[in-house]
Amino acid sequence: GTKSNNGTKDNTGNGTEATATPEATATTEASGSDQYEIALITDIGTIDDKSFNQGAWEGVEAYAKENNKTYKYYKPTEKSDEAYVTSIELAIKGGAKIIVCPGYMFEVPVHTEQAKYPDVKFVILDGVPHEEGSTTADVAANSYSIFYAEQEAGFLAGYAIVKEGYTKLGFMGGIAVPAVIRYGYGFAQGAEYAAKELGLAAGSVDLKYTYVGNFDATPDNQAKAASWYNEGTEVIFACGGAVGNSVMKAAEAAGKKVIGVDVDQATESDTVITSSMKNLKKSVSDALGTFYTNAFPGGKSVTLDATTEGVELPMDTSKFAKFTKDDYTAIYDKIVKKEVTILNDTTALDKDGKVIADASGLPLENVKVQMVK
Amino acid sequence: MEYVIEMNHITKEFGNFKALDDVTLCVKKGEVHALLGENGAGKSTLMSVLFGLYQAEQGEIKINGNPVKINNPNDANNLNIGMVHQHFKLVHNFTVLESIVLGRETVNGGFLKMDEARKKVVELSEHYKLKIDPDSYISDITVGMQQRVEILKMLYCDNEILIFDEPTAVLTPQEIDELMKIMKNLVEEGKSIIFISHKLNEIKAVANRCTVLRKGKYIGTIDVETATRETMSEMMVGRKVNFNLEKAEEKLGDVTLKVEGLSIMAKGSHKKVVNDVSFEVKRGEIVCIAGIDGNGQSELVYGITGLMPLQSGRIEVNGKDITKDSIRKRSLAGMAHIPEDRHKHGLVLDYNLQQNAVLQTYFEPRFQRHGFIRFDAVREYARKLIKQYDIRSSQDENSITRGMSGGNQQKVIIARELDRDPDIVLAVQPTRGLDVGATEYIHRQLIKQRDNGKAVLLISLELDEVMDVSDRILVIYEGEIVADLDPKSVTVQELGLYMSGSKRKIAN
Amino acid sequence: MKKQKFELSKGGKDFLASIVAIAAGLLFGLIILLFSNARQAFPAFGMILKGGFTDGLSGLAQVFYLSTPIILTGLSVGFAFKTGLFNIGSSGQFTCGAFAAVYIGVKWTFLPGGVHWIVALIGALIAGAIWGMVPGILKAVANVNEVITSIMMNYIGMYLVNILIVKYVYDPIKSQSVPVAKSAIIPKLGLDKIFHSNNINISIFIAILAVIIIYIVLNKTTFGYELKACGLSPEASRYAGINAKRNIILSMTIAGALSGLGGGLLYLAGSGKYLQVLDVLAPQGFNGISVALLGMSNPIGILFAGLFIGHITVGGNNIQLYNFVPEIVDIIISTIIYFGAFALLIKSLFDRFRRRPSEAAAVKEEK
Amino acid sequence: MDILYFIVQQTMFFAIPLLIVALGGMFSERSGVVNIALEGIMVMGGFFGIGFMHIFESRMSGQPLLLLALLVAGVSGALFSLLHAFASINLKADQTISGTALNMFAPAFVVFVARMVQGVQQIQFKDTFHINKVPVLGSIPVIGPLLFQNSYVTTYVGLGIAILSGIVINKTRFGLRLRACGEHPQAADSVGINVYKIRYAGVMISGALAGIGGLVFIVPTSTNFNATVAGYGFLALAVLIFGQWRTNKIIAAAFFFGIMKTLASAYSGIPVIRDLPISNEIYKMIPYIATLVILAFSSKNSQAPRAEGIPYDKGSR
Ligand SMILES: Nc1ncnc2c1ncn2[C@@H]1O[C@H](COP(=O)(O)OP(=O)(O)OP(=O)(O)O)[C@@H](O)[C@H]1O
Ligand SMILES: Nc1ncnc2c1ncn2[C@@H]1O[C@H](COP(=O)(O)OP(=O)(O)OP(=O)(O)O)[C@@H](O)[C@H]1O
Ligand SMILES: [Mg+2]
Ligand SMILES: [Mg+2]
Repeated sequence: GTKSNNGTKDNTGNGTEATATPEATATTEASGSDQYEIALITDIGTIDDKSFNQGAWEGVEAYAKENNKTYKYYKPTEKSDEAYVTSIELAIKGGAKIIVCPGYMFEVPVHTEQAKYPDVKFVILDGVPHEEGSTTADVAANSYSIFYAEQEAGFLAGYAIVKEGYTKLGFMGGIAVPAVIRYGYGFAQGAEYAAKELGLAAGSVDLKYTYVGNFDATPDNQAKAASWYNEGTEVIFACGGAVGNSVMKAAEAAGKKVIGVDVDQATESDTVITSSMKNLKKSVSDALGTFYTNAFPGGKSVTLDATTEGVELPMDTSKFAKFTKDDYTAIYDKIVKKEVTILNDTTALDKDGKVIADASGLPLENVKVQMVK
Repeated sequence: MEYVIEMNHITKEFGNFKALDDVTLCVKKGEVHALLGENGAGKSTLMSVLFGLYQAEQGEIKINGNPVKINNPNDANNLNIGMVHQHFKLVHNFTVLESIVLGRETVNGGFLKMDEARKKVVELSEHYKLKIDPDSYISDITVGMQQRVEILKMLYCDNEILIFDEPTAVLTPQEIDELMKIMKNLVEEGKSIIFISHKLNEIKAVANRCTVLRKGKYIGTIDVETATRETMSEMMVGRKVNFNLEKAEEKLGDVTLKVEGLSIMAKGSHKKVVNDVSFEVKRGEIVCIAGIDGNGQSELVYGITGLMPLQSGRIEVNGKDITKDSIRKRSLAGMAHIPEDRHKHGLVLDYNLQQNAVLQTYFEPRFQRHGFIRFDAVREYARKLIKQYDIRSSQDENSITRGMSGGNQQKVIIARELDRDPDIVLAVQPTRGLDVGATEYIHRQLIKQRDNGKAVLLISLELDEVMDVSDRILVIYEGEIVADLDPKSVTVQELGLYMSGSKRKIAN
Repeated sequence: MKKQKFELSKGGKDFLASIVAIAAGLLFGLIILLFSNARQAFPAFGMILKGGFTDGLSGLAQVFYLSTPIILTGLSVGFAFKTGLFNIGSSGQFTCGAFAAVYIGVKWTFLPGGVHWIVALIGALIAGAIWGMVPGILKAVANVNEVITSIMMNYIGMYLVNILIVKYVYDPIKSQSVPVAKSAIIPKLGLDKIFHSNNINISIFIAILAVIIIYIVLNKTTFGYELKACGLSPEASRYAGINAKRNIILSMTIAGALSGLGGGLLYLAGSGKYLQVLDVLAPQGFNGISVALLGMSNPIGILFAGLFIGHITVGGNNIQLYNFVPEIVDIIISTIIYFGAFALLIKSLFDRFRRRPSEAAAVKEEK
Repeated sequence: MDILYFIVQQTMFFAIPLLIVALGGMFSERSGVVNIALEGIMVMGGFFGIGFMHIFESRMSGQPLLLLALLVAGVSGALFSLLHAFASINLKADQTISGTALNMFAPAFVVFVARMVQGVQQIQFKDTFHINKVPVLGSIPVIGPLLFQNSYVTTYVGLGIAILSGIVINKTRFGLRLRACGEHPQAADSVGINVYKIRYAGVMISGALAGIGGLVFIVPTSTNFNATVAGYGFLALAVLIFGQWRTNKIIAAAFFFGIMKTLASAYSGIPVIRDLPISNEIYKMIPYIATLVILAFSSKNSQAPRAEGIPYDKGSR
């Protein structure tokens, strides 16, 4: 398997949600011409990967269909700035007027292309254009950058699960990319917050915390999750694309619970108690809307959070017994009103004012983080 | 007709090369029918056609008077034809029993029923006095025993027509005698045998009639009893052959090869296959190590040439200790090696003739400059050898050696080794499987070497060769030198006794 | 080996067989295209054929960029093939080479501009060589099958590099390696201006140089003579006093160095490619097997095979304009490789057309 | 004790697919055909097996569905392997060629077809196969929790295949003939055995088992199939060589690997190992390093089939 070893990075794609794509092929018929106005460049994953790619693609699709626009996605040959640039140019050749670029890997390529093609609009998710080697944001008038407050989504999940009565938790990230880290930090802080509220003793909530090193469903990941469950872990926040499929598998065998990520994964497995969501779909669709209504917020970089309903738990499909909708609304409110501070990957600092190395550096009392390295 | 086999007007082509050209062979029931011919005459090919391994382009085969089509060995088997191949067809990690039943297994719902087979094999081996151990692995038994296995394979499926393709090439005199007896037994029981051999005395001893082939053509069939060796060999090669080797008196010089207390362990076991062997070879003499195959002679040579590690002992060439030297250094010290297995060791079969011609010398300044091969020099050198040693092949120096005939492959090796002007030549069965002409040629080369004041250590299983060529005979038995003899004062029978371990005599 | 007067040389027949295989593979690709979307099949097919020539010089730059690493891994696999070894460990060697290059590129900034990238590439070469040497040593000393050790070394290399990346050159914000210093980027010598692309630099010439060196080593030197002899007949080589063990080790080491160099060239290309901490074996190593097979293990053949695969990969990327998945290119390439298996058949058919008395031997050659 | 049970149960998920596929490889290689296409064949088997489940899970469920899917996977693997057989037996091609081609073809083909048929690359399946506890057997002390709890029927299928393979190779006529073809095809041919047929059989069995192995690999460890078996085909190849092409050693090698992999993933749950200051990545490396070390000390006498990789040509001697 030359290719099977090449296993794509973000290939999750738990199923049902992914029904998005049949229509994707339908675009061919929709367009007699070979011109597609809206383009999405996938990172090396696919448009059904349950992550940026899929969420963003759903947004593109939702908007385009509703407004009868032509749309299409392009897949780069590899993961490198130049390959992304090539794909962007291919998309422009294919008639793209606005290009959605999901992921921070697009920061440098979009920076290059926003200057080269001032007439084309760029929406970059989870990243901000900047020059190679620098970190100073340089959002041109034809670019719009969107971040998400994953830490808030993670916080909601952590809070809810401890409120629900669980105290033995696990966090299994895919790879320690910024978004995954933010989810994880938020999750720990949410658990802490709930434990405090419940007046639990210090160190009474266990949190096993790891990054498995891939975004794949593998026996290794399944075994790792199974071993956690076997040790007593009650619920694992599976935060890494297809890693979730392996965790769910282990949960099914052990009769334990899983928290989904990014999108609502309730239909994936009965073990999914809730999902820690960020609203990719809506944000992309909204961004496209601004373009067609000539209100493209070019030059801006925004972070979508609770205040803009950028994050949520799907309470309708969640299988909580104790944690109620009212509890949810109450905590959501507090987040919106900034009554709780949730540290993220750049704001969580140690005593020396440096960014903490991992979750064990978070200022927690009730939650005992056990880093599994 | 009373013929069990009639092969009429058989023509077989490989590509556009006619290996058999209108050949006829008729075998009577109950006879030993010899098939005689030089290397490459087409004997094996003819038998392969009869056995269904090859299909002839033309001609017909009749068995017991009925025309038959033999498309594969199964057909042959159904016609009760069995064959012992020139190169044994045995699986190294099968037991004797498994080897015998392969292809004719008795089964119960696909499962092997070995007990029944074992009974039959044991019976057969007792009946025909073919001693074997059914549970030994093929790789652990001697060549002689392997041959018995091959014969049992034929008998096991009640074959009536038995083909022996050069069965004696690998046997000791005693084993050959035994085989002759077995063949006579078989014939007495009404079986018919086709017997291929280059050795006229064997044919004289056992065959009733003899068919001669030359270069794929049928020459004639004669009655063995009335024919002389001379007529037979003349039919075979198409000219008169001189059987007597002329040898000048030896003129001994300094010791060239000195071996002291050499012991070698068998691979993967704790048995000494060579045990405390000491001897010397002087300039101007041909010393022959005689012995039954498997008594340590191969290992002894591997030890001397460096292909196998020594357990203890010391080796000197021209007074210089080479015990710890690499193979390359030994070769540079003046040692040449004509290996036992020309396909495995002697040649890189997929290299062409010129590449093989410099296998031992490619690194010498005359063939390379700063690590770059001097192709012109190599080509010229190969051409010189081809001319000097009369090596024949389809594309001369560009022939891939895999496609060359055995005799010519051997010539390449001999040319290469002797042309290096070595002080000591280790020649291991240099004429194995070669016809009289080629054999004679190689013997002359060895003697020439000796006459030029070089030393030759010859390892041979063939007593004729041992007696004719050597100046001194060392007999090896179970890894030890048990006798140091003068060929002029010892008989073949006596030699056989030493080789079988029933007699010992250390001269010095 | 030597050309005969009245017949095609072995190389010539190999070439012919390759052409037939390529044609068959492309035809199969066309059928797949027609099957999935007949309307756009032909323009898409044309685009695949046009490959790197679609976008003028920048397309060509893209071809060179994609080809360079797989030419080297192909050379690595092919070189080992010639010595009778199957280097399935090219992937791990590639990864180790890539890491060494990036490490030196990031850390050894004290090196002057013109030297830094060279040192980094040498580092890649050495790292790959070490990784190739291990299976070589195990094979020579302990008779361990190199296929299994190479597979093991692939995984060990991958995990080890993962550890090292995080330890030494990690950018935690982006979870990838930090960019190498400008001085470690392989010089473009103005090629980027000519080709209008950032992808291009002199690494394709380095790859060609490697091809030439390997070609000369294999065919013109006594060392190559020894290596090939070891590959064709280990026993006969031993008999001839060739140090087979040393050659096995050297061969694997050189093969590893080539793969390592491939890794270095890719990650120092300045294309914005970074090392990832991923439990996935580098695909370039496995693609090297394809390239080596397609090039029939001949260095020159490997060069063209690598360029060809680069060429149609670019074409495959472009057919996205026609709504086809780029995987079609993989299907085409694998079909071509498969039809490479028909080479013997094609060659003997060819021989049948031009039979001559002296050609019996030519048939034998193929046995 | 619990932790021991857990490790054994978990080991099965790693070891069984490796075992099945390596045994498949054994049949091919002992007939004389090297099969590096195991990875690609696994992908094909996984694809068709899971595809079958996906289509029929609305109509049936539980063990019958799984067993039928295994059958489908086996058949598709066997058919796919015919390509390899044809190239390496009839065309006498270098056996790495078609192996490499198949490895490359399978994932591309699977992605292509999946996308064409359902638009999505991943194929979803519902797991109705997990066995919490086998009735009766699961209650036996020690043995029960070790082997008959938290398992899949595939575990028993795999163990069955292992036993069967040993018997077929060593005790049947077919096995004897297969071994002869892998060691010395001329010898087999000379006693009327059709070497080509036997080699076809060997390759097809390897295809069937690799196909089954592909499915067995996916079912216990994921909820969908995404065109990859994560290099397990190559690991199976390593297990085959590690196991010296012999059934019992392959079983040992597969379980060795399975246990090492389990420890590498689950070490955090094992009290003694957990507290060692060794990082995750190092644990991941351990199975491979251990294999290397063991091989270095145990490979002096390789038992590879002698005619392995050499195309059989009736005319050659
Ligand atoms: N497989 C083959 N392909 C092509 N030519 C062959 C093949 N086998 C035999 N030949 C040719 O047929 C001729 C006869 O070969 P054969 O093996 O029958 O000789 P032979 O008489 O048995 O010789 P020897 O005494 O050495 O055994 C050879 O000279 C060779 O040219
Ligand atoms: N596959 C082949 N195709 C064409 N010619 C062949 C082939 N194999 C062998 N030959 C021819 O066979 C001839 C002799 O081969 P062969 O091995 O039968 O010789 P031999 O003297 O019988 O050797 P041996 O002592 O090994 O029996 C050579 O002249 C060669 O051209
Ligand atoms: Mg012969
Ligand atoms: Mg013969």
